[in-house]
Order: sequence, then C-alpha cells, then structure tokens
Amino acid sequence: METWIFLSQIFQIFIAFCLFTTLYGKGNPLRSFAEYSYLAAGTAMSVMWAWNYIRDHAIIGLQAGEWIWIPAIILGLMMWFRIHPKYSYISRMPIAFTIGIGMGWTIRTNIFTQFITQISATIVPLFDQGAMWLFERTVIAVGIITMMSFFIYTTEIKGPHLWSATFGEYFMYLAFGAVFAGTFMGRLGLFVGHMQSYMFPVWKQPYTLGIAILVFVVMLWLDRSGLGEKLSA
Amino acid sequence: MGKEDFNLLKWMATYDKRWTYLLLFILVLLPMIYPIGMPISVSELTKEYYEQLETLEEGDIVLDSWSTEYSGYMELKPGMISSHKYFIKNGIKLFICLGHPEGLALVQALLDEELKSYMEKYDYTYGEDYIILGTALPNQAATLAMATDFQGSVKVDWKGDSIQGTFLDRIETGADIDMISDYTTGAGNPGLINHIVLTFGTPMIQNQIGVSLPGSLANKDAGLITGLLASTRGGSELELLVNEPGPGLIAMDAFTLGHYLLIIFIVIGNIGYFGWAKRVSEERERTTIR
Amino acid sequence: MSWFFKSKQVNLAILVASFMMGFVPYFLEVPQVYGFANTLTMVSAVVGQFAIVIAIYSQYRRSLRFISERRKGWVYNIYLLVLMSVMILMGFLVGEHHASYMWLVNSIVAPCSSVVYGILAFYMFSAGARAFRARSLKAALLIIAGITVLLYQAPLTGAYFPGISPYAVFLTEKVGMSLNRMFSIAIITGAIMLNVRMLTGRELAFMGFVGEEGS
Amino acid sequence: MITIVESLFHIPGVVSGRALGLILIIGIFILGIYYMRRRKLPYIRRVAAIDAIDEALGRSTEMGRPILCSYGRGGFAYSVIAAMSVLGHVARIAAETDTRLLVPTGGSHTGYLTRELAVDIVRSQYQMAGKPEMFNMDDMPFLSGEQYSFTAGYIGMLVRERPGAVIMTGGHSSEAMNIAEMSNLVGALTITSGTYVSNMAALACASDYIMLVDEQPAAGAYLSRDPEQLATIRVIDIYKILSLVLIVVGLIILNATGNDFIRGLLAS
Repeated sequence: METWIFLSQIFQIFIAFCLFTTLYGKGNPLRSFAEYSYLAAGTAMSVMWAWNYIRDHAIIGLQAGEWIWIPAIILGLMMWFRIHPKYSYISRMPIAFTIGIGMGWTIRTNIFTQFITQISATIVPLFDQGAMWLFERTVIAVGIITMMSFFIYTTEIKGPHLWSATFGEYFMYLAFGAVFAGTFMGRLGLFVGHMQSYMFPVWKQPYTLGIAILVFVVMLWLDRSGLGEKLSA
Repeated sequence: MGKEDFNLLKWMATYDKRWTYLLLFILVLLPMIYPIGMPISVSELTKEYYEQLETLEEGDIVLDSWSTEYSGYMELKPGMISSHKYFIKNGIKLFICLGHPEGLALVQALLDEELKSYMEKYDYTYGEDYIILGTALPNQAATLAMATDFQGSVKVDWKGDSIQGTFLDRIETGADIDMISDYTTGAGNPGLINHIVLTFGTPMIQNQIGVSLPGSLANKDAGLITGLLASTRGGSELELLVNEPGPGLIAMDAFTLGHYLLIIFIVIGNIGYFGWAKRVSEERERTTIR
Repeated sequence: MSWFFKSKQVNLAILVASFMMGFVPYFLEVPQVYGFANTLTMVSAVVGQFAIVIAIYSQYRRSLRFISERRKGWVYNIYLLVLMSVMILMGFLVGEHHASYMWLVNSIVAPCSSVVYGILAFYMFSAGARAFRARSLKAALLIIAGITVLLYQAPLTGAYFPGISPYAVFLTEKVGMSLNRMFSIAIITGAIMLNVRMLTGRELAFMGFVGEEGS
Repeated sequence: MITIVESLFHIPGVVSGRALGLILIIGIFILGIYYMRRRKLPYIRRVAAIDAIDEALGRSTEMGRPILCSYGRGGFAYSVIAAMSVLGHVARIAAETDTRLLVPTGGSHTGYLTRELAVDIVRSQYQMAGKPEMFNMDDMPFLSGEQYSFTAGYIGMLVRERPGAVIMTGGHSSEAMNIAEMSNLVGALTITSGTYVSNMAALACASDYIMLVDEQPAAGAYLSRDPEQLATIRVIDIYKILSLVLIVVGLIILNATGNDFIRGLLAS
C-alpha cells in the first residue's frame, strides 16, 4: 500500500477519536484541533462546490453564447455588497430575486406533497381488505384527527374537543416511543458503520484500538492536570 | 448489607452517564474483533424495495442521487453497496448526481474502493454504463431545471467532459428516466419528488437514514416513493436478498448489542426510579416525559 | 441612483415578480412561459451560490479578530485560516480531483463528518436511559412503544421472536407515520402564511429592512 | 365520478390535476390578508410552554445565573421568525429582572441575516425597559457560519457560563440533541422545540420542556400580541380544521356509500 494512503487512514482514526472526546464533557486541545480542522476543510469544500456549480452553468453557458448568464453573474456579484454595512442595500435585489423564486416553487409543490397527497392517502376504503387493514387504517385516521385537535389554538379546548385532544396527546407519546427507537437505530447504525470502516480490513484493528486508548489516556491526563481547558479553544 | 442495597438502587437512579458511553464503545468494537454472526430476518419493507429493483430491465436508465454527507454514507453503506451491485450485475445504466459537497469523497469510497473489482468483473465502464454528473443537483432549482430540459441544463460530467454521445442523449425530460434511486439523509433533495415524481410519475426508491424514516414512510404510504430501505438494518437485509454478503451483515452483531444495552439501561433506570428516586422523592433526572 | 436599490417598493416589486415567475407557470398550460421560468430558476440557483463568499469573509474576519485580540484559542484560528486558504488554493490550482486535495478531504472531512452525527448515538442513548422511566401513563406508553421497536430492531430478537414484528411494524409504520403525516399537514399552512406576510411587505427583515430603516 | 369532479374543477388554461392546489394557496392568501387587516384580535389559547418559559426565567434569576436563548441557525424560516417573538419576550423579562441574557447567533450561511434582526429585537427590549446601558453586544456572539463550529461554540458557552435556563427554539436541526444533552449536564432548565418529527421525539426525552409541532409559533404569537402573527395562527387553524373535515367526510362518504367524491376532489 502507498505510504500516503496508509497515513491518511491512520490520521482519520486519530482525528475521529479526538473529536469523540467531546463525550467527556470538558474541553481539551485534541478536540479543538479536530474541530478546527473540520471547520477549515469543510468550508473550503463548500467554496469549491459553489465554484463548480457556477462554472458548470454560468461560465460554460456564457461560452455557449447564452446571454442570460450575464445578469445572473451581475446579481451574484451584487450579493457580495452584503458584507459592507454602508452599501449592503445593494444586495437586497439579488436576495429578493432568489427568495422570491424560491418561495414560488416551494409552495406550489409543497401544497401537493405535504397537504393534498397526505390527506388523500388517509382517505381509503376501510372494509375491503380484512380486519387488520380496517384496524390499521382506523388507527391512522383517528391518530391524525385527535393529534391535530390537540394543536388547535384559536378555540377553547372543552367538551368533546378536550377528549379528542387528550387522546391525541397520549397517542403522540406512543408515536414518540416508536420514532425515538427508529432514530436511535439510525444513529447507532451510523456509529457502527463508522467504526467498521476503522476495524476492517483486519490490519487496521491494532492501530484503531491503540489510537483509541492513547487518545483516551491523553484526554484523562490533560483533564487531571488542568491543561485541557487551558489549551483548548 | 441493607445499606449496600440502598446504594446500588441509588446508583441505578443517578449513575454518571459517561460510563454508558464507554460501555457502548466497547460493545460496538468488541464483536468486530470477535464476530458472533447473529441471524437476521428480512422485513416486508425491504422485500418491497427489492421487488422494485426487479422491475428494472437491462439498459434502463436510473437517476442515482447521492444526497448524503460522508457521515450518512456510514449508515447507508450496506444499502448503497448492495443496490449498486444489483445495478451493475443487471446492466442498468446509472447517472450519478451528488447533492452534497462531501459527495466527492463518496465517489472514491464507494466506486473506487468498494465496488471496483465488482465493476471490473461485470465489465461495467464509465461513459458507457454509468456517468457521474457531479454537483448537478445542489438544490430544488437545479432539479427542476434538469427535469424539464435535461439537455439544456446538463452539458458536462463532473470532470468537465461533454456528455454527448452517451446514453444520456436518450433523456429529454424527467419522463425518460426509468427510476430514481435516492440515498438521502433526510429531506435530502425534495426536488426529486416535487419535480420529477409528481410531474412525470417516475417510480422512486429511497435508502433513508433512521432519523428521517417517519417522513419517508408517510411519503411511501402516500405513494410518492415506491420502495424504501431503512437504515443499516434494511441494507443488511438487502445484502441477503441480492445474495452479496457485505458490511451490513457484519455490523448486525454490534447493532444487536447496542440495542440490548439501551434496553438494559432503561430497565436499570426504572429499578432505580421505583427503588430509590420515587421513594425518597428525589428525582434528579430531568425530562419532559412525566 | 442609490434610492432605487434602497427602496422598499422596488425590492418588494422584485420579490413579488420573481415569486410570480416561480409560482404561476406551474399551473398554466403555456410551455413557453414554463421554459422561461425554468431558466430563471437556474439563474437563481447560480446567484445563490455567490453567497458563499460572504460566509468565507465572515469566517476570516471573525478569526482575524480572535487573533488580533489574542482571545482564548487564537492559535487555532491561525491554523484554521492557513488550512482553509491552502485547501481553497489547492482546489483552484490543482483541481478537486488531484490526489493531494482528496487526501485532505478523506483524512479530515470524512471522519469528522461521521463523528459529529455518530456521536448523537451516545446522546440518544443517555437521553433514552433517562427519560424512559415509567413516571406516568404518558411515559409508560412511550416505554412500551420504544422497547417494542427496540427489540424488533435488534436483529437477534427480530429473527428468533418473529411474533414481535407485527407490533413493531405497526408502531413505526402506522403510529409513527401518522404523527409525521399530522406534522406535515399542520406546518405547511404556517410556511405559506410566512410567504404571504413577506409578499405583502409585512416581513421584510430578510432583505435587511430592520426596524424603521428603508424608504 | 372522478371525471365529473375534475371537469367541475377544470379551469381553462390550468394544468389538470393542479387546480385544487392553486385554489388552496389562493385561499391562504385571501384569508391571511383578511385576518391581518381585521382590527379585532382573534382568541388564542395560552400554551403551557409559556408557563415553562416564565418558570425557567424565574429560576435563573433566583439562582443568579444567566439565561441562554437561541432562535435557531437558519434563514428566515417560519420557525425562526416565531422564535424571534420568544426571544423578545425573554429579553424583556431579562431586562426587567436584571438577568444577563446570552444569545448565540450564526450557524449557517444565512445566519448573518437573521442575526441583525435578533440584535435589533434584544436591543429594543432593553431600551423599552429603560436600561439601554445593560445591552451588551458581546453577549450575542456570532459563532461562525458553519453548523458544527456553531454547535461547538454554543456548548462552549454552556460550559463556561453555566446558565440557569436554556431556551432553544426555532430552526435547530441535528445539533439540537447535542446541545440539549450538554445543557442538561450543566444543570440548566432546558426548553426546546422540535422542527422535525424524529428531532421532536429525541428532544422530548432530553429536555425539561418541549414545544411540540407548532406550539412554538403559537407561543410566539401569544407573547407578541402581534396581529399579523395571531392572524397567521388563525389561518393555520382554519386549514387544520379543513383538513380534518376533509378526512372525516371523505372517510364517511367513501365507506358508507362507496362514493369517491373527496378523493376525486383532492386529485383535481
């Protein structure tokens, strides 16, 4: 294996465990180092990402003779005036333009995906696919109706509305339990997958364990000696 | 003796949670050194996803959208690998669109490392069978533009080479895409549903992280997406279905132990609560759930 | 000339006009208008990308202030500026596909990005262990649903006790899903109402019209 | 049946299948403008979250610890605007009770825009309380435009300042869980609001009080007494009730008579 790739893989493990020391709950220089590295590299990548997009569309488009990109670039440059307090008003136009277009295309489709389709999918024939189907679909409809009634603010909650809202609240906690478990599965899966990439192929295992223990010990030492908080950012 | 019991119950109600962090670390790393090989079952959701894959025929064009950071890839890896193995094995044409700056690292991790030998085995080549369009779908606006006028909005691949003369010539609008295969960490790119699925009725399958699963389930129930692969668990089930065992199945040991550890600590917390905190009415742990 | 850029009315007019260009053509059967609206959409995507420079600028300014005032952690800010500048320069000079650029991406961004999300597994763990205590009926419902789904998700129990799976699937795919459906129906109107307020000129702070400023 | 409904809703020139969406959006515009112009303020329920906020503020003041209040790291989203009202309320009480208020800002590329509004709101609350000299810009630091250095800075503030209460509303995403657990660790009373379902479930466990779904805009509207925000809540409620009616009527008609009218309507 090439030395550079090997070094990269070792460095990955090191910087990851440095960042994991956050869990200890106190600042230390290892963590600050990892954090600032990430910030710098992440920001630099965002710059390249934006530049690529501008190049692939505006620059290549201009070369192909599409005049529309001239005002686009001017508007984009106007955006930069945002940083100067005195001339920041110049940036209002591109902001108005991008936000306006964005609002237009978001709400026109969100009303379908988030409102109409979701209601429509709740209205289904209940009786033609057996008892289980009837039960499930009833639970969904009742759940949505009662939970929603809990979140109505401009009428007073009393009478049947109160029953419905109370039931909805309990139903919501049942749902929270399920959603919490699903979320835990997701985060755990991510963590396991991440650790897997440091444990396989098998040659990595001694390095990973060694670095983990080293970082752990250094972190404890930094905390005990009081240097941790002092040297961190 | 009685005093010691009392202390144990108190500990159960008030232990320092950093011990649980350390335990979780150990329980995840340990089965990777000493694998147990626990069995798993395949859920209906994954079976449906696989059936969707089976509707594809050789030469069909799939929009392969990677709207995930590198971190999300850690969770979606088993599903991504096995889905792509299916695509490669069955000669399905892919054009890969990245939805996140970190997508660049994914190309290297997935195509250059995980799938390289597999692609060589089935003679799956760049330009002919798959094309990487790079940052083609950074947002809804770009997705909309691509869906309505493909040739007008996409001209080059990720390295700036022209895409003319490839299988992408066959695409004029979103209607010419046979399927969308989305790997996402949440809303990802809502433009895919809003501007391609809703407008052209293109089937869309999704590999979703656990956190954003409820939203995707609602979309699946409403028919907006046709197949859903849930988190690492779904990915490892798909590994079984496409008969290509990979990282997902290995992860399942750690996965099982992590879940059991949480359940054990929930039980410990409850014993502590009823045995100590509630009795001395000194509940120190604070939460909304009351 | 500057009144033109400053004017609330002019900017509001641009906002409304571009909203209309994004909104109306979708509903009309006029392909030409749709095509032009699409081009404008792409223009707006490109314009939006220019904003990254502002983010970079504020990052540099913040770090430089830390350094000049010798605030806690100023050394890290020097490191930040150097690494960021080097990477941006490399991106432009040797390109993103060059091995050296990819080396930095793979060595720094990939692991850190994984940790910041993966660490949430631990926080989820401790929050769950703390909150899942049967203090009331609400908490009990939470625990019942949570443990059922956890047991099902753990592959071992899922394989040996298939009896649990219909309950867990019901809880995630039906109960959890209905919560999400309710959520999406409930919040969509609020988002549109915010747009109504913006378009009628009542909520223009996003353009920098804060307080009494503007004409 | 569906075809009849479709022809009923077929507006010449409008793409078929999209008419209802258009009508619903126009409906929101009309209702919104109507209620915003109407002088009379609609009734609004006092959501329990407000008591929790007041309790948290009181606790901080008693303990002599600062209050930390954030409004999210996004741009001008609905939840962020609503969180600004909560921030205004917190700032007013902080000014009245001479409690120090910390407001971390930033966190995204659009964060510098929302920051200006936040500074303006807090400053004006101190002026209204007659204590403009108490307003301190250094207590509203801009913690970078990147999500995770914002989070790190936020956590740094928690650990250093040890606030008595943390009120984290508005547009926070995955970092919310990070902050909530750390805030619990430093012993602050934590009030949060979730912006998506799984975040809500996790935060419900991690925080002392959570504002669910859209309780936070409702709380914001209640606290601000701003007619436009109240009108917003009113219109939202009307649409919620509309959706409930559609579901109930649709289910009854479909299952009792086999008539697919409502679904046909929704597809038009």
